[in-house]
Order: sequence, then C-alpha cells, then structure tokens
Amino acid sequence: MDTVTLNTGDLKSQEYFLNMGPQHPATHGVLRLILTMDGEVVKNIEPDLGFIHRSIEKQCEYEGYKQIIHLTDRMDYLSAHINNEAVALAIEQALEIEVPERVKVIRTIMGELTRIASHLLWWGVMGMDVGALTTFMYAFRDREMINDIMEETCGARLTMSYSTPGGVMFDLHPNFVKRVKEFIPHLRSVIPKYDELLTGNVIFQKRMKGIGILSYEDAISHGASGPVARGSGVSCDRRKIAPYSALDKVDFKEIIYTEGDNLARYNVRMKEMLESLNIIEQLIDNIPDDGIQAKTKALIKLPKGEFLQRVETARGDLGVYIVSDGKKNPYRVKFRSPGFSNLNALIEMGKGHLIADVVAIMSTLDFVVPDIDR
Amino acid sequence: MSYIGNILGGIKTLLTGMKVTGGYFFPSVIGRKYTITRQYPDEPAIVADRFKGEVVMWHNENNEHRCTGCQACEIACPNGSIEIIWDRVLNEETGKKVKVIDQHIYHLGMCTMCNLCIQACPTNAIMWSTNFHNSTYDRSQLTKVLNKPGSKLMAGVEE
Amino acid sequence: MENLINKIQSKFPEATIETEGVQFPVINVSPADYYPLMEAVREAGFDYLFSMTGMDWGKELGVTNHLENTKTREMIVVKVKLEDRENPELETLENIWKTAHLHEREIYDLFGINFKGHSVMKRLLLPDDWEGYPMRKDWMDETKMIIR
Amino acid sequence: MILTNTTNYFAQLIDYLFEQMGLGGQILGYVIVAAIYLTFFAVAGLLLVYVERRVAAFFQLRLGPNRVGPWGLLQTIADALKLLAKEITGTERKDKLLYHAAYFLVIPAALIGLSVIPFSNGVQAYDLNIGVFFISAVSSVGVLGILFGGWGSNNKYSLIGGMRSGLQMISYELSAGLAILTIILMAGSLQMSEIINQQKDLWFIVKGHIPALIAFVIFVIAGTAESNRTPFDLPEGEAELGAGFHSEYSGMGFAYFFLAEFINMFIISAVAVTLFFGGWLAPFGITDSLPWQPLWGAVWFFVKVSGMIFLLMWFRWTFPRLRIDQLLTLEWKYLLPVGLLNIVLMAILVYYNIIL
Repeated sequence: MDTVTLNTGDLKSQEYFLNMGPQHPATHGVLRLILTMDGEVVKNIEPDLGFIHRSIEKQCEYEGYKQIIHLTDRMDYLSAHINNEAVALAIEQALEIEVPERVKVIRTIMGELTRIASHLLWWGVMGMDVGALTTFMYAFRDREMINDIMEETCGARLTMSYSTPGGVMFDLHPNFVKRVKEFIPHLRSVIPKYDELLTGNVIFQKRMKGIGILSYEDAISHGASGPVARGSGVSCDRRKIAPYSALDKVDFKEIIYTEGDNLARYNVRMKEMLESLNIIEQLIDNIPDDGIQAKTKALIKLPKGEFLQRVETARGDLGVYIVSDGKKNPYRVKFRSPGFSNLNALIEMGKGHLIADVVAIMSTLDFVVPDIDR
Repeated sequence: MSYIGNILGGIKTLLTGMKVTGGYFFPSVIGRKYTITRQYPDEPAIVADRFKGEVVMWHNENNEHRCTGCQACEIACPNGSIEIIWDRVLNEETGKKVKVIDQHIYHLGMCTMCNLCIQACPTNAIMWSTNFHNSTYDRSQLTKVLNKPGSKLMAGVEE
Repeated sequence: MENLINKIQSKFPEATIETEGVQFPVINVSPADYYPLMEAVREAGFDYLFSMTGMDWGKELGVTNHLENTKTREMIVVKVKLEDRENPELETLENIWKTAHLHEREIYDLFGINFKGHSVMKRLLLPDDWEGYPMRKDWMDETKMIIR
Repeated sequence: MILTNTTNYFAQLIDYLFEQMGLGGQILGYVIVAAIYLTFFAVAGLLLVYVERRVAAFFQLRLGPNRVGPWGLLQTIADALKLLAKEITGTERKDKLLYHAAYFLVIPAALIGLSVIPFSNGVQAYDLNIGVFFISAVSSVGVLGILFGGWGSNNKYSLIGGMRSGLQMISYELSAGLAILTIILMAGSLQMSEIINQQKDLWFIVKGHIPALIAFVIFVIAGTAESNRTPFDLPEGEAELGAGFHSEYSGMGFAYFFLAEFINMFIISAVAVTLFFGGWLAPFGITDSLPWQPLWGAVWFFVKVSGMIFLLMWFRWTFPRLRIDQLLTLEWKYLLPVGLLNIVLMAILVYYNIIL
C-alpha cells in the first residue's frame, strides 16, 4: 500500500492522537509513541522515551571500570554478552592489553550465540506482531537451547556479565562444545520450517513487501545500523569492517539486501542467523588453550584520553565512548546505542502507513527499549 | 491467468504453513513428542551447577567460615549489595588485634549476580548457590546475614 | 583525510586539529563555526553521524560528535565547547543529519544545551517537569544517589 | 401453534405440555427449551474455550490447562468463576447505554442463531423455512453489539476495533451469503432440515463437485472473518489495538464477548457442516440401522462440527493477521467475483443437471 487518500466529501474529519504505549503489546516494553492519526492512517509519530531510563551513563561515572560491565547487561539485554564485550574491548584497547587467543574465540562464539538468540526472539515476536502467535513458542524452544548453554558456562541465562577487562569470568564448561555442536544442526533443520511457516506465507509477504521503505541515503542520514541499515543496502557490519576478537580469523558473508522494506530487514536477520552458525562452526572445533585472563591490575585505571570501541550487536552498531581522566572512575561514558538511532528512522518510515504497518515496521526495527533509554 | 495463479499460489503457501504447525500438532497430541513444557513442581528444574542464584558463605561442620573480613567483596561490589560489619578482637595466643567479622550483610534484592565479589575474595569464603527460590513477601527478607550466628573464622585461613 | 584537514585549517583558521596521540583526528571548533564546519565535514564525505555525546568539562559544556565516512571507513571527531553554562546554545544539525533529531533532544535533556532551530526541543528521557540537567557534573540528588 | 413439525422433539414437548396444562404449559415448554439452549450455550462455550486452549497449546509445543480437574477439563469453569467474582471496571466516560447494550446484542444474536441449527434429526428448536438466511441475518445483529461496544467504550482503540469489525462483517456477509446461495441452488430450499434431507444420497460437497468445493473454501474464509478469528481478528488485533472493541470490558462483560465469539465459531461450523457435509447424516449411512437414531445423528453432527472447528483453530494458530486494506481487497477483489462466478457455474450445472 502506497498512499491512502480519504474522500471525505462534506463530512468533517479530524485528526486525533493515539497513545501507543507505554503499555502496549507491540512496543515490546515501555516505549510510548504518540501517533497523530487520520482514521487508521498514521500521520505523525512522536516517540516519548524514558520510561525505563536508569541513567546508566551517570552511574558509570561512579563505578570502577570492572564494575561498569554488569550495567551494560541491562541495556540491550538480548545481546548482553556483546555489550559486555564492547566495554571490555574498550578498556583493553585503552590499557593496550593483549588478551589470550582463547578469550577471543570464546567471546566470538558467545557473541554469535547471543546474536542468534536475539534474532530468534525477534523472529518469534515478529510473528506475534503480525498475528501469527505460534512462531513465538517455536522460537523460544530453540532459544532455550542457547540459554541453557549460556547458563552452563556463564551461570546466567540472560544477563551474563561474562566478559571482564582482559578475559572472561569463567572457563568454558566441559559440555560446552558438545552442546553447541548439537545446537548447530538443530537450528539448521528448523530454519527451513520457519521459512515455510512464516516467510513464505502469502499473508506475511503481503504484510511485509514494500512497507516501511528506508532508502540508502535515509538509512545513513538517520544513523541506522545493523540489520536495519543492511536491509537498505548500507554495508555497515562492524564484524567485517573492523573485526574484533576472533572475527578476523573466520570467513563469513555480510548479508545485504537493497530493497529497504520490511521484508529486506526480515531476510537480513534470517540469513544472519545462518551466517552466525557458520562463524561458530569455524571456531568451535579448535578453541586455543592459553588461559582465560590476561594480566590486569586489581584496580584498573585507564590512561588519560578518549577511547571509542564499536561492536556489532544484534541490533546494530554499539559504540562505547569512554573519556578518562586517569582516575579509577571514568570521567564520562557514552553508550551510543543502535536502537536509539533506529528509532529515529521509525519517525519517518511510519508516516502515511496504517497502524498495523507501524506495528510491523517497529517489529522489523527490533527495538529493545532499555537499549534506547539506557 | 495471473489472477487465478495468485489465488492458487497463495493457497499453496497457506497450506505449507499449515503443514508445519500440523506436523508439530499431531505428534504432540498423540505422543507428547514435541511438547517442551517442563511441569516444574512435578518435574525437577534443571539448574546448571554454575548458576548464579545467590551468594552464600561456606561453613564447615564446626560452624566455621573462611571470611577474614578483608572487605574486598564490599569494595568490588558495584552497587553496594554487600556490607560487612567487623570488629577488632584481641587474639589471645598471638597478642595481636585481629579483624573479625560480626555480620556479613548481603542485600539479595540489590544484587545483580555479576560475580565480582566472588572473584575478589582472596580466601574463597563466599560462593554461589544455585538456589533460585528467592521470592519473598517482604523486601526486608531479601537482606541476609551470610555468616551463621556463633560462627567463627576457620583456623589457618589468615595466612 | 589530509585534504580535509588542510581544507578545514584554511577555511576555519580558529579551529584546532589534533592528530597526535588520539584515536581519531579531533577538530576543536568554536560554537560560531560549528554549523558551517559540520556542513563542510559532511561535504567531505563524512556522511554518517555516529554519535553525539554531550560533555561536561567542568568549566564548559560541550558536544562531541563522532563522524564516519561510509566509503573509506575513516572516523573524525568534532568537539565544540560552550563557555556559557547558564544558557548554552548551539545550532542544530537536524538539517544535515536526521539522526541528530533524537541525539540533540537527549543532550538537551541531560545537559541543558539548547539547539537553535530544532523542531521539537523538549525533554526526551526525563519527565517534562524535571528540574536540572542530571548528567552535568554539578548535579546532585542527595536522596537517590549513593556515592561511595 | 407455530411449531407443527411432527418429527421435531422440542415441538412435540411443547405440544404435549399444551395439551396437559393449556397455555401455561406451552409457556413452560418454551422456557424449558430456552433453558436447554442456554445451558448448551454455556457448556459449549466453556468447552470450546478449553478445546481452543488445549489445541493451541499442542500447536505451540505446550500442554495447556491440565491442572484443574481431569485433563484440566474444569479449567474454564474455574476461569468463569473467577470472572464472575471479578470487580467490574470500566471507563468513567463511557456511553452507558451503548456500553451495556453491547453484550445484550452479542449474546442473543449467537443464541438465536443456535436455535435453527439441526443438531440431529428433529433436534432443532425451530425448523424455520428460511433457516439459513435467518442465521446470516441474526449473526449480523452481533455486529451491532461489537460496534456499540467499540463506540460506547469511549476508547480510541475500541473505536478502531469496532469500526474494523463493522467493515469486515458487512463485507464478508456478502461472500458467506453467496456461498450459501450456491448450495441453495442445489438444494432448492432454505430450510435446514430440507437441505439435510437432500443430502441423504450424497453430501453437497461431493454432489456439487467443483463449485461446491469453491463455495466451501469461500464460506470457510468468510466464516472465519465473521467469527473474528485469526487471520481476520482485526477488531481485536491484539498486537495493534490491545484488545480492540472489548478492551474496556472486564469480568463477565468481557466473558460474554468471549463466549459469543466461540459460539459464533460453532454456528459457522454447524452451518458449514449442514450445507456441505450433510449435517447429522452418517457417512454412507453406516449407523442408519442402529437404534437411537437421533443420538447417532447428534454424534455425527458433533464429530463433523469438531472437525470444522479444529480447521478454524488450525487457521488461527498458523496464519498471520491481514491488514485492513488487504482484508477488503481479499473480499471485494477475490472472494466476491469468484463467488459470483461460482453461482453462475453452479446454476449452469444445476440447469443441465451435471451435478453428481
């Protein structure tokens, strides 16, 4: 559907406001959108954030560097490990620590598992948002396997706090390799079923195709990143551009679709899951064995300066910007969260669409509200 | 022609979707084959042995613990979940004043299970328990004293 | 990169550029030159406004912009400092980068820097009736902040 | 006497009571029949809710309600008790009349619809000679209830839900009507019992081969839309509208809508079974020689209806929801033209007697 024109004749019509959220099934948390509506057509979107704002950046100014990491779990909780890794990498970069190879490989595997888990959850919720309720449970079944793997090694299922500056918290569980190897063929076998169930469905295709188009220029101008930008043809995968951890040792494709609509973003994520499996498969067989912790001081003090570390979370480009004045606490920490910029894109993408489409667009943008609010 | 093709193609995709759900439904009804529900109180929950449930202090059978009251965990904790109330007591054998904990207070309600305290502990006095039955009716019940009443420091830990 | 630095040096003689001992080249610019400089940087190919970070340098407030060239993957940092803590004002970048819309609202909310010409200069994260700007270093809440 | 059909057991009961006690007896008879239908309404509604939850659970790799009573059978009764005991909350600025009128329209519409459905040979409250049209007419009254609820709630989500429902029901009524007409061409009667009698030798879905099959598909799609179920649950549209037209109802008010929805689903299935699968007729007459004919009829009827209901549930737990403009596109650009052509095709077949 391109544009909707209403012939009102002599009848008077009036635009009205619709509060979507903070309690609304489609906002995936406590995001509030103030929609200006004309009938069912959305004329304007104004986001109202901050319902889960905890000022993590301010809290970081009063914490030590090791202690920051557990706060980042609570931002984008679906890619908690990648957030941890980002901070750890920023600190390591500032201290110029070379971490053991084993740590790099572990972090990469964990990061990719987290990405798959996040995309699986997104897929389930995506189905829910367009009305196919069964996808949710199928996705959760498969995500549960990752959560179990995480629980075994990290001791937590969602907020792992697994990376530390210079290493990881625990060594891998003896079962880890076995269970990951069980998981890879399992996911490979269910993703075709997912495609049959949802992707190929004519209703779903009609709901997705040509809806919420984000052009290449707009994607860059909006600061979109991750699958959202890659669905618009922007090559922006930090794993390819500036490989961190063990990503420089693996061979994988960057998934890019150029249509820029809902279906492109959907396809990017579906294909990314398979690519992540590829990455894990390449690393899982020979994890080096050279310790899980580089030598760090008990009290970490960063040298004076400014350090930026960008990593690719499941949602996009997370930037950790640390300004240090040489004390044990950072002077300023800024988390440039991918969801924040992607939300900006929604404001324009949603205009002129029906309310059901706005829900679908929001779903393909894959918000995690704590990540937006921080 | 494409009109009819559209309809038939659409119906075909719908049927493939139904095939997937049906493929899960019928074996589930007949043999519970794909059912993943774990009926928790009847079936035991599977908890990994590393699961970070809550921080506990290890005591041996003589009601002795390994905490010297060094406060490393208190400093390591990012959000002040641990408070240690300690005292200096004269050790009669050596004649020196020694730090002895009175209460090792742990606010489970504030704890984010980040593992920093346990990593920081030089004497391995505190550890994770996999207990996850942590809900209470009152927030104050989440504030726990980890050392048992009357417990004292295990001999030989100080060195 | 060299070209850009030379161009900026000639066009904005007041701007200082650090290239030694920093992760990315840093351009320090005065508030008056801020908007034209950003426009020039955008024209030079730095089309991706990665982030806008509000800063409180103690004496001055500031904004740190991280920009990326999506073709060459180079990054550049543009810093602007504002002496006036009472009524800090900057020009909005909304017309150059759409992403500035939310980033500037966030900075306004947390640091109190007013962006002239911004379409919706309202509080974003905090309630509309909030007093003060919590990310400033002198902001203090005795009851809610526990400082050790 | 209105009810003169001699094989109708309800009519016989009323006649008997009239002979015994006069007018009072007749009224008593009506009350008894009404009570039977109300009981059936409540029990079927609760059972269908249970079945829906159970079926959904197995589609979704879960177990569903299995704690209250054997296999969780009493779960919905417990839920109903909970809903009864619940505090009634609603908006302050509602339109009181419309808000409360809503469920008084939805429930009777569903209930009256039930009255003309033949559960078995002679088990039918009222064998109206325009039975099929009566059902589609009455079920349109239910739309009014939903519209009233959507408008009276004074909630924008409810309003959108109500308006969508109006749009959807009015459109799909057409297709459902056309599909019914296609079959009526073959049956030559609108009376439910007569339609079933016509299928004694062969069910209409086989008899009318291609057009009947097309009519069946159209009827199932339109019926799903009329009973507000996924993929046509736009009035509720839980991802977009929260709960749509019934978001402001609580306790029993909500439960009425819920029950009516399930009964509507039952009615749609029952009509489909009556029109296409020979209603209470046994397949190939396999139970015709057994005693207790009306009972066997009811068994076959409920088996067939369960099959239809399961099909609707299967749809619900598989498909995504359509968008409102796609919903209308589907109706006006696909179902309606196909339905019209189908009628013509059927008319030709009937005229030249090419039906089986």
